Amino acid sequence: MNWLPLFVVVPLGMAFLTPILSKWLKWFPDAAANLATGSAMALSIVALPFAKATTVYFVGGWMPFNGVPIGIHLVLDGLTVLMLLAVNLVAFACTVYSVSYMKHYTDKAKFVTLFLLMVAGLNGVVVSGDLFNVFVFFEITAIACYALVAFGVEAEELEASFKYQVLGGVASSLILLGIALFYWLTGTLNLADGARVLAQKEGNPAVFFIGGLLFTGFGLKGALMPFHAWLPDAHPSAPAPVSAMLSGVVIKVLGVYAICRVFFNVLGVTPALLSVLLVLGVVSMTVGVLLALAQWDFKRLLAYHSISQMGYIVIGIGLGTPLGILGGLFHLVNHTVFKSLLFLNAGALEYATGTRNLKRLGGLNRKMPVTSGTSMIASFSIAGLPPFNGFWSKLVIVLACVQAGHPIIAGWAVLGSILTLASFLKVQRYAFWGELRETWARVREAPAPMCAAMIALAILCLAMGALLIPSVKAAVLDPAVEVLTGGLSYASKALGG
Amino acid sequence: MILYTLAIVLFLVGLYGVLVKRNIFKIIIGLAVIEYAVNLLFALIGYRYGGAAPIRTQGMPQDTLFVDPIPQALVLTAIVIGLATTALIAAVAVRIYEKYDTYDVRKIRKLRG
Amino acid sequence: MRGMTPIVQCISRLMAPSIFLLGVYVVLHGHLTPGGGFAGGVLIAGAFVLLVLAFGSDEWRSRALNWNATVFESLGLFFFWFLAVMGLIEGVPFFVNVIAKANPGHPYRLFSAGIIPLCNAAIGMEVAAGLFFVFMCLAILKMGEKP
Amino acid sequence: MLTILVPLLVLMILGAVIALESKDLLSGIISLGIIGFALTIIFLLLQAPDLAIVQIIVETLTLVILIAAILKTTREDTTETFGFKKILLWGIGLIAIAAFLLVTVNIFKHLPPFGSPVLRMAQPYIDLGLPMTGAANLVAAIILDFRGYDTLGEATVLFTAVAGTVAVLRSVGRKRA
Repeated sequence: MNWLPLFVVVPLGMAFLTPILSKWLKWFPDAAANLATGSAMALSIVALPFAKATTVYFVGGWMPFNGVPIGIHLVLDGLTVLMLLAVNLVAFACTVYSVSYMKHYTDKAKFVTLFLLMVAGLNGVVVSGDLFNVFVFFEITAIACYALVAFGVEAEELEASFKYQVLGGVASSLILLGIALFYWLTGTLNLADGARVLAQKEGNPAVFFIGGLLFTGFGLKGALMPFHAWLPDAHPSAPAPVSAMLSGVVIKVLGVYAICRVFFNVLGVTPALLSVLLVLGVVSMTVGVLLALAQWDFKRLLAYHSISQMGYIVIGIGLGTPLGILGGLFHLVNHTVFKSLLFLNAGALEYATGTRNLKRLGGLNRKMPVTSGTSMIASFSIAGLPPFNGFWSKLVIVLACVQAGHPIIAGWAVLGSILTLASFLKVQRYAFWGELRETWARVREAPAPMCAAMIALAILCLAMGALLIPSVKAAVLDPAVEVLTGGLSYASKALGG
Repeated sequence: MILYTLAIVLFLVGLYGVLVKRNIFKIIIGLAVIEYAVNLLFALIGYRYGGAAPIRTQGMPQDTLFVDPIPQALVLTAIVIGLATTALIAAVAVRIYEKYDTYDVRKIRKLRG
Repeated sequence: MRGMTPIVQCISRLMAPSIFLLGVYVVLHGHLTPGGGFAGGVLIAGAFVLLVLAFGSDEWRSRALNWNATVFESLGLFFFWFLAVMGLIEGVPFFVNVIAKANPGHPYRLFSAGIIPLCNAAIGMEVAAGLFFVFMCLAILKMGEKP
Repeated sequence: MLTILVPLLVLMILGAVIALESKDLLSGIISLGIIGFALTIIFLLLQAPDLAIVQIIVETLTLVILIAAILKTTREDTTETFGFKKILLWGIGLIAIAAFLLVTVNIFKHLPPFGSPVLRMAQPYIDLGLPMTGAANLVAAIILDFRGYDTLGEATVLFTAVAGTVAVLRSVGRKRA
């Protein structure tokens, strides 16, 4: 298990070298980016067999002293492995894609540096078992995102970045305040040890207060419905690979994953929390899709759909039943893949035509067959048509809703899915079908690296329904579900091992 | 108790600034105030009556009473993170001013929806 | 960027080296006295900022300074990263203080505590160069054409 | 202890209010300096010399950066107006602050009192910090040895912010096709 820190260390090292070496070696930024994310992806596949047990890595070799952890622990369990897979898969696709795509921007070396720092931050958040360490890596991710959103330095992008920074800054402060109170109450920062201490302090109102602060902070970072104001501006403004990371991964790691880890495994789940999650999920799902219907900017439309799909994930997790959590996590991974793919499609359209206004596009399926075909697959996935992956996860969520005694929510989720389909039929109709306009007569298909990234993700969209095959499910999804349903037993697992 | 309360008041004043002010630089000042307040609260948590600063010097008895060093280490990190975020947001604010010629967020509204 | 009056320049010429030295002292004694890489690094950056404010800097020189700052920043952080990874290369966990384990040194002396002073030095370099870089970028920024 | 800390905290709150309400952005930033330097003194009183050193230096540099930004742009705040709306906002703000305080004060009763922290994780550091790491400064021992990974992250945050600032300050972002 000596390789667990490599998830963070490899991207960081490459990021530190890029600013210097890129001065002489023009190929270095691309090579560094692909090498770092590629090896991180390989490592996360290597980590798959470790999903069933909880492995703890003691940074600095500081073993617990009299049973109290004194160093920082890295923890690898089912949920971690699932998130690592999702993060590094999309990150690798995005770096391959950005080899060509970022030629439209200046100063690729800085882009690569920031992108790798973002990936390192995400991996750091996922593998960490220490609350303050999580906060530090949150900040790395967030600051890299702020800068990447404004990477094009146009007026709109700067404005979106500013909005994002203000809300993100408030969120960070709330989280830090929560951590301060957590330390104040428990005297420890280790998540597992904290859970053990908190178990003796049941009913202390301070725990609810800490929970409220952390929930608000994570919710702001993850753009759950009442806190979503920054997302529809920030996600479309970034360069396409960054939008794909932001919508596909960042909001899930900083929002859903953090909430799951802290509430399910440390602070303890209460029925009140679950019903809050359910309500937020339903509201996000409905409002997101309704707002998306009215959009004509392709990436902005996708950003609203991110809010809506986050609603599905939160509904699944908020049900609290094993089936619901399974659906939520499955949909999380699926959404990571198809939403990233859609953003990459939007980027390819923008790369080829220079616009992402759907009204100005049209008939591009003959000119850009790869982009058109992959975006069709992704659209059907997000709308939940069989046999694509989105169908299976939505099916599980709907079944879980019925099973848990919420048939109205189940019906509502199906309705939301139909509206999503309508919205994406609009995209297909205006962007790819219909008459080819005179303006686009000389448009060409996107370069090979971009096509390769899109095709790989599209194949995943088709193949990921296979995650429900019992033997595959037992290896990948079930360990992650067990981490959440196991609740506070996380403490004994992460300290006993 | 009163110290913690005052630190929270400082936090809320900063939050008020972020939520209510319409000038970009005032919002940045509000964020800075929030950071100060959280750092202050964190440092207050680590204080111990009669404790010495957590630095050993030669000849100090082993059982000297020290204040809690962990919050200090964490606040140190938080201060540097605060500096980093402030520098980045100030740079973005300057660029926004360059593009729009104003700090008034009501006039900076290209993005709607 | 223009410089300031000769009085300011004269004082800064006297002050900057002492601030720089104080910064180096704070960095190197971080494991014994209050301070450390961050505080000392910001002090060193302050010394350079003072010089630039007093004497000004033309565009050509600013560009050279910025390149140097990038190199120092990245190298400093890379060195810190290397100190952290050194444990992995030796087969012990990440971030183990390998030097202190092999050769503990005498407490309260400058050469003690293994990698801690080295980490402080690396951080000091990174922080000094990075913050100076940020300042320079803000200072030499030319406000462009307004819409 | 309390007799010094409470006036300093009140001074900080006043400084914050002035910084947020002044019509001149430069004086707003200088009032922000009041808070930062008062915080330095508080850190010293709380037996945290490390924090005091970092805070005073970081504060100075923050002010330099913010003032450089202000001098590049404008120091006038055109959004400040005085009138009924302002009084209304202040009223709502004060009520919200009072309500939130009522909650937090109740919460604080359930947390350890001032001056006696829970030394669960910290006691081993205090007892064994010097023999285990060799650093006499326990804070240095924590940030660079026990929790060195955090500090790597922290240095990376600074690196990220510098890279981001430089990226944002580029004059041209997109290549014109």
